[in-house]
This record gives sequence, structure tokens and C-alpha cells, in this order.
Amino acid sequence: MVWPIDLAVLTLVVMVAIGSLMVKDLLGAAILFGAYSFMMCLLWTVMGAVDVAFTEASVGAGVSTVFFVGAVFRTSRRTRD
Amino acid sequence: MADIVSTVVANYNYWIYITLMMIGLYAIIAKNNLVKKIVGMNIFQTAIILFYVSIGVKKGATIPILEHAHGGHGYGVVHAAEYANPLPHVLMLTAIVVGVATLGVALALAIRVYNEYNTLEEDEILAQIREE
Amino acid sequence: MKIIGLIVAVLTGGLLVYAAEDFPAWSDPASPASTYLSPHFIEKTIEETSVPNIVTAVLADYRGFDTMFETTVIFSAGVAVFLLLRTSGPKTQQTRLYRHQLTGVTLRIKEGADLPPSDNFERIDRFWTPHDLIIKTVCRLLIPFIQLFGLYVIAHGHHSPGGGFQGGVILGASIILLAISHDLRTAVKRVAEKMDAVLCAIGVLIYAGTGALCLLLGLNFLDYKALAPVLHVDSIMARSHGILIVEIGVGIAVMFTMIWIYNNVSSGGKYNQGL
Amino acid sequence: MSSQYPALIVAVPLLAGLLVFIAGWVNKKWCFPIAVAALGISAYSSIGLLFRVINEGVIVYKMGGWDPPMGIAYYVDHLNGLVLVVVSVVAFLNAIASKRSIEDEFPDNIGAFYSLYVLMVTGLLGIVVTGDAFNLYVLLEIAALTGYGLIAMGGGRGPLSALNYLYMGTIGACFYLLGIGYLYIMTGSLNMVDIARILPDLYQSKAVMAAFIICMVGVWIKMAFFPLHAWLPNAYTYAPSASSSLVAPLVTKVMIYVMIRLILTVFTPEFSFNILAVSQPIVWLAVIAIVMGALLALKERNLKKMLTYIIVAEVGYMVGGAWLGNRVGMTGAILHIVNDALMTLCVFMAVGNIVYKVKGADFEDLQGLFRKMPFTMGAFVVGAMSMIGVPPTCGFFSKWYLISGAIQAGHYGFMVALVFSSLVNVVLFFRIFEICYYEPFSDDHGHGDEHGHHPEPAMDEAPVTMLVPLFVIAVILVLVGLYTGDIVNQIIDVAIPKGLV
Repeated sequence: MVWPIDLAVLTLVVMVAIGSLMVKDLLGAAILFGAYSFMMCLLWTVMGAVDVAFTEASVGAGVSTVFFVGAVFRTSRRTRD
Repeated sequence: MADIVSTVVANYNYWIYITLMMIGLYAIIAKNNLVKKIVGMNIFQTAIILFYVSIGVKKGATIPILEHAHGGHGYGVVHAAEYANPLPHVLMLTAIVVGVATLGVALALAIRVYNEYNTLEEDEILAQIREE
Repeated sequence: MKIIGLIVAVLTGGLLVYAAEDFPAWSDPASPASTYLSPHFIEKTIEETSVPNIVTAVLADYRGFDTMFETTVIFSAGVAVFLLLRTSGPKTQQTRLYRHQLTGVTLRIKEGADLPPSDNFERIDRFWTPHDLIIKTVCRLLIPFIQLFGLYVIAHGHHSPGGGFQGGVILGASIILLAISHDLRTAVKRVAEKMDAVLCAIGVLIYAGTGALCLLLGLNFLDYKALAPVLHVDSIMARSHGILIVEIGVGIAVMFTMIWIYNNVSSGGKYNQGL
Repeated sequence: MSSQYPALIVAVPLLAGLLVFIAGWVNKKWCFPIAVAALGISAYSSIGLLFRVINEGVIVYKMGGWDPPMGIAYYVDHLNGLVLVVVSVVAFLNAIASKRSIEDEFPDNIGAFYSLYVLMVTGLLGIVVTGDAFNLYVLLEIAALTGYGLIAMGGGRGPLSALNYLYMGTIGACFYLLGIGYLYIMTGSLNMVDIARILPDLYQSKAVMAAFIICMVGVWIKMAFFPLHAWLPNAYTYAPSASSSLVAPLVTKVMIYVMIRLILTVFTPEFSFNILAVSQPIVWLAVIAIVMGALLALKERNLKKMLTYIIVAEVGYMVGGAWLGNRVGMTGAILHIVNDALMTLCVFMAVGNIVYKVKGADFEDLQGLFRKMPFTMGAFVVGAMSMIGVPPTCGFFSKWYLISGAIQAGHYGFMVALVFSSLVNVVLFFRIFEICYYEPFSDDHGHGDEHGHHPEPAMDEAPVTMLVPLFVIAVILVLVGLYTGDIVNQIIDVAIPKGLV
């Protein structure tokens, strides 16, 4: 486990999480959420949980984001917060 | 020096998981947009997964896959200290799956709500219900 | 709401920080979690199940019962999404758009009207879609390799990271990629709705059926040892093979559920056009 | 075969849930028989299991043949044996009763609907029977996800209330998961009995205390305990009647079972009541829950919504009874799980029949129902009497135990709240009876004034398939009331650990 990577990724995770909740566009939120999942996946790889990271990469960063984009596409991108 | 840094990093890990959980929880309760709430819900779930994975970390241990796997035999004696704790990983695989299943249903419900009220903002929906 | 949310979040966070004080030191090899159950898993897995990837062994055998319900969770999510979105309302024929493949001319066909007799028309989504040859060709090239990798991940889950769930998601993603790069109708032509739905159930059925078979053969539910006489192997290899069988079941279930949920969510349940 | 009962209880509905779904695409006629047969086998196995438990004691079933702390094991003791019977019988009766309304409301999706229905029962049965803390979480999510789907089928405000339920339910389940994580980090085990064995050394640890609080809050959200109840009334009101009569009797009760299981088995009463000094505030919360539930029910002008607020109050009964910290209160709480599940099923089934015929449950729709649907209303009266707590019905006995427990604990606030809530129930239900008794004015001018004259055959009763299960449940209500002594002595008394006096 390499601590500078860990530290950097942990900080980024929080920033992306806040970003995906703050951005005033649902499509942007969906993409940032994908980035968040990918950061998490990196973090778990660093921690040695390869299977979990693999799953998160395929599910969280992949399919979940597609679901989000699909749902946003069927509804609206508009959000007030 | 390395010790101090590693303890800071270690604590940092727990802090981050608690921070993420608070962010997620706040978003579910306070956000007005239904899809934003779903994003918050997922952040909340992921934070808990981060917590569990942190339990499984072991100093000086490698990933939980036994080495020399392709020979069929010749594993010798396996020392538990050499491999990370696999149990939290298993549990969290399940939790991730549950997370994506919940996400699917939540998005389907959000689409239904949108078809009904033509908006995703909670206060606008409540205003429409009150008018009826 | 904002204030309530803030209070709840801060209270929860406070409680968690307060409790974190008593945790064993982080990444401590002597913590209870690392010394109580996990040594058994790490040291005995290869003897008892002959699977080097401990996570796979614990997932599909020691805690296989959890995994069966995990697959059921995915399946019930698929059914719930289907039930919620695939409404049985009257199928109104909407205005359809067709593009002439050679010239790129787009025709708008009103309700009930027919297309000019020609084979060169392709139906396109109502939202403007450019004629994107590069994307379509690249994706067509990539998809077989993605699927091959998905199969590898399922089959090689015993020795490397991966397994039924990850492989299933990758296989599902390949079809979703087809739906995104071309359109939903192309993907639905490959994986029809009925086949999709039935295969979801069959995937879970393979898992639960393996468990029930073990029960019928005289041992406990999901005790793969019972399969040894059927598979003509010793009882430890039977566990290894049993894990493979259920991983395949998980793979099928997850793959088709992912496609199914995507189809329903991206088309709003109408199946006429996707992303 | 009887040694395999614990596996059959869960595996048969699971397989049936999948087969029903496939049958829905092949031939819709098979859906109902498969679903009912599976639920029947499940009910039969659980009754058989309860008798075996009474005769032989705790039954341990090892999933996959692995020994408990390594693998997952089912522990069937007197407590969950009893709850299993209730859950499977309620699901079985409701499946028969709701056949017609499911076929009417979802003619195209019978297979998918039954599949969700049976899978939800699988989840609930699994929650009750499992002895593994994490397995419980997975099953919790199955029951929850299928529940969201079933509730949202109501149309109108259904999806919105289901979405709110989903947010709250996910928070609840995640809290539970987090609590289990805290226990796991401290003990290294996930098996409930095993955790209970390790915990006594750690009773002073802050992490264990936090684990307890987090688990409790998670379970309370799921069971709609008072300040966290906001999702329940809308979700249950706007659900289709086939789902609401499954969800309303079972989900909250199963969650209360989980709470009692956590108190009694995982954390032991010693820790819950003595080391953590939180019983008093929780019982006071329960008092507020009961009073608020009763008052909010008074305000409603829709029968179904009124009943959902009564459920909120009933949750208060059981939480309060369990947290009184004495044997009598705990007995009352466990007995009330059984009784409340049965009587909620009875009234919700009756409401289902009314909605089936009248197409609405607002108070204005109910006029003249005693003439129109005498049998349904007869069963409804039995259910209502039980909810009020009139002696021959079972509701009286659990209330009796709860009140005695409150007196024994010296907690008069809880006693007053129970009595107050019973009185409010009297008002609520007699108001319904009054509305149902009088004929609507504007119907036609024939039979409003000349009572006593040969009443016209205006009877418009629900079909037989809906009436028979309703009668069965009404009879069961009285029978359980008459056999309360046996249930308490032979089952509940053994289920509560000796340490709790």
C-alpha cells in the first residue's frame, strides 16, 4: 500500500462526491458519479481488494453510469440544486 | 517518520469514510431533486463499502489469491498473515450488487414519477399534489 | 429539510467518530477480524475446495447461500423495473423517422402511413442521430473481444480476480454498447425481450437448482459434495466444479438482467428508442 | 425429509418465484397454482418445523454443510418458529384471496407480479429463519426491493411514495449493514450466536455501543417507528390491495422480530437493558408513537390510510413492550407480533374486498356496505374488535400482557398510552361501522326510508375465493385468542431467555 497515492485518491474521492452533488446538471452529476466510482475502485485496488475493485469498475463506473445517463435522458437534465 | 505518516493516513481513511457517509446522508435528506437523492444514496452505500474494505486491510499482506496457482499442487503451507482478509471482500461484492439493483429500481421509479408530474423537483411535485 | 439533513448527518458522523476510537489499529494483523475467521478461509480453502482465489471460494461455497440471494436481488430488481416501466397501455403508433442509407435523406412517416418501397431505409430515433460510421464500426470490432473477455472472467474466476458477477456485467455491457453505438432496436433484435427475461430467471434457476439438486441427492442445500457421484470426481473437486456451475448461473442471470434493466430504463419502458 | 424443512421453507418459494416468472411468459394459467403450491409447502414446512422445535428444541441447519461460524447456518428456535408460521400462513391466505384482484389489475403481467410476491415472501421468511447477521441484510434487501415494486404498482401517487420508501428503506438497510460492520470489526464474526458468545468481553466498548445504536436506528426506520414513520402511510395507502395486504401485515412485524432477535440473541438482554440505560427514553418514544399514531388516524377520511396510521401506533405497542425490560412485556410484544400480523391481514383483506367492489376506500364510498357486503363486513368487524382488544379475539390478550408488563415495570405512561389508543380505536372503528350501516341518500329513492320492509337483494358480495380466506383468518383470530395460554406457555415462554425476569 503506497500512502501518497492513497492520500491523493481519498481527497479526490471526497471532491468528486461533493462535485457530483453540487453540479447543476444531472448529466454532469451522472458522469461525475462515474468518476467517483472509478476513484473508489482505484482505492480498493490499492487496499488489495481486487475482486471488489473489479466489480466496482464494471458496475459502478460502467453500468451504473449508463443507467444514470439513460434515466436522465428519459426525464430531464434540469435540476435546481 | 514513516510511522507517523502511516497513522495519519490510517486515521484519514476512517475520516474519509465518515465524511462520505455524512455527505451521502445529507444529500438523501436535504436535496430537492429526486435523481440527486439517488446519487446521494449511492455515495452513502459506497462509503459503507469503503469501511468494510478497510477492515480487510492487513499490513504486509497481499491480495487474497493463493500464489503458484497454476501447478495444481505445490502450494506448500499457506500462512494466513501473508494474505488480506477475504471475508469483507466477499460481503462487499454482495453489497455492490445490492447497490446496483437498488439503483435500477430507484431510477425506474424516478422515470415513473417524471411521467406523472413532468418534473423531478420534490417541492414542485408536492405543490402539484396539493393543488389536486 | 436542509437543517434536518445537516443535523442528522452531523449526529451520525459524531457517533461514528466517537466509536472509531475503540477500533483496532488500522491494518493491524492482530485485529479480531483478521485473526478469528479469516485464517481458516485463507489456510483451508485450497484443501477444502481446491480453488486458489479465496474470494471466489468464500463467495460461492462457504457463503454461497448469500450469493444465491444476491443473484435473486438482481433478478427481482429486473422484474421490478420491468413491472414498473413496461406499461401495458395502448401501443400508439408514433411518428417514425427513416433515413435513406445512400443519400442520408431523412423521411418523417406520420401515423399509419407507409414507407416508400425500398430496402435502403433504416429506422432512426426521433432525436437527431448523425450517421456515425466510425463509432459503429469500432464498436462492432470491439464487441466480440469484450464478450470473449467476459467469458474469460467467468471461466477463470477460480484463479484470478473475477467470477460470474463481473463477467456477467461485462457481457451485459457488450450488448449495452451495441445498443448505444447503433440503436436499441438493433440490440433488441439480437436479444429479444422474452429471451432476455426468461434467461434472467434461468440463470438464477441454475444456482438455486444446483442447491436443490444437492438437497435431493441427500446432503444439505448447496452442499456441492453431493454432486461428486454425478460429476465423477472426488468430493473436493466436486466443490470446485459446483462453484463453476453456480458462477455460470450468476453470469447468465447478471448479463441478461443488466441488458433488461438498461432496455427498460433507457427507453422508458417503450422499447422504441434508447439512448 | 423433515430434517430438510428449514431449507425447504426458503428454497421452495425461491424456485417457485423463478418458475412463476417463466410461466408468465409461457402460459399464464400456471402462475397462480405454482405460487400457491409453493406458499402452501412453505406454510406446511414451517408448521411442521414449529412442532419439531417444541418437541426437540433448537434446530440448526448448515447451509452447504459448513459449520456455523465459517458458513451460514439456520437456527430455528421457538421465537422464529412461531414467526415463520405466521409469515407463511399470512402469505398463503393472502395469495388465495388476492387472485381475482391481481388478475383484474394486472392482466398482462401476472407472472411478474406473482414472481415479486413470492420472492418477497422468500425474503421475509429468510430474514426470520437465518442465523447469520449478513445474510439477514441480503434478505432484507430482497424483501425491500420486491416491496418497492409491489407498492409502486398502485399508479397515481404510488411511484412517488414507493420512491420515498426506497430512500428511507435504503438508509435503514445501510445503517443495519454498518452496525454489522462495527460488530464484525470488534468480534471478527458474522454468526449471531457466535457474536453473542464473544461480545460479553466487549460490553464496555464504545464501538459495540455504537453498533447497537446504529442497528437499532436502521431497524426502526424499516419498521416505521414514530419519528421515522413518514414513509409508511402513503406507501401502504397507494399500493394495490393485493400488495398492501401482504406488505402491511408482514414487513413491520418481521422488522420487530429482527429487533427482538438483536436484543435477545445478539446483544443479550443483560447488555440491552442493564448496561445501556436507554430503555426509558425508548419506551417514552413508543408512548409518543402510540399517541401520535392514534391522533393522526383520527384525522384521516380514507379507510386504508386510517389503518396505516393504526399500524404506526401498533409498532409503538411492540417496541414499547419489548423495551419495558421485563418478561411479561417481552411476552406481550412477541404475542402481539403474531396477533397484529393476523388482525392487520384480516382488516386489509376486508378493505381489499371493499376496494374490489366499490373501487375506493374513502369514507363516502363506504355507505351502505353492511347491506351490500355483509360477509366481508362481518369479518371486518371481527378484525376491528381484535384491534380494539375485545376479549374473545386475540388482540385483547396481547394488550393484556403489554399492560401488565407496563404495570410491572412501573411505567404508567405506557399503560395510559395503550388504554388511550384502544379508546381511539373504538372511536375509529365505530365511526366506520356507523358510516357503513347507513344507506347512501342519493342512491335511489326505494329503500332509504322504509326499513323493515323486504329489503331488496342489493347484496353485491365479493367472489368466494376472496371470502373464504377472509373467514379463515377471522376464525383464526378467535382461535388464537382462545389458545393464547398454550402459545404463551409452550412457545413464547421458552423463547425468552431465562435471564430476563
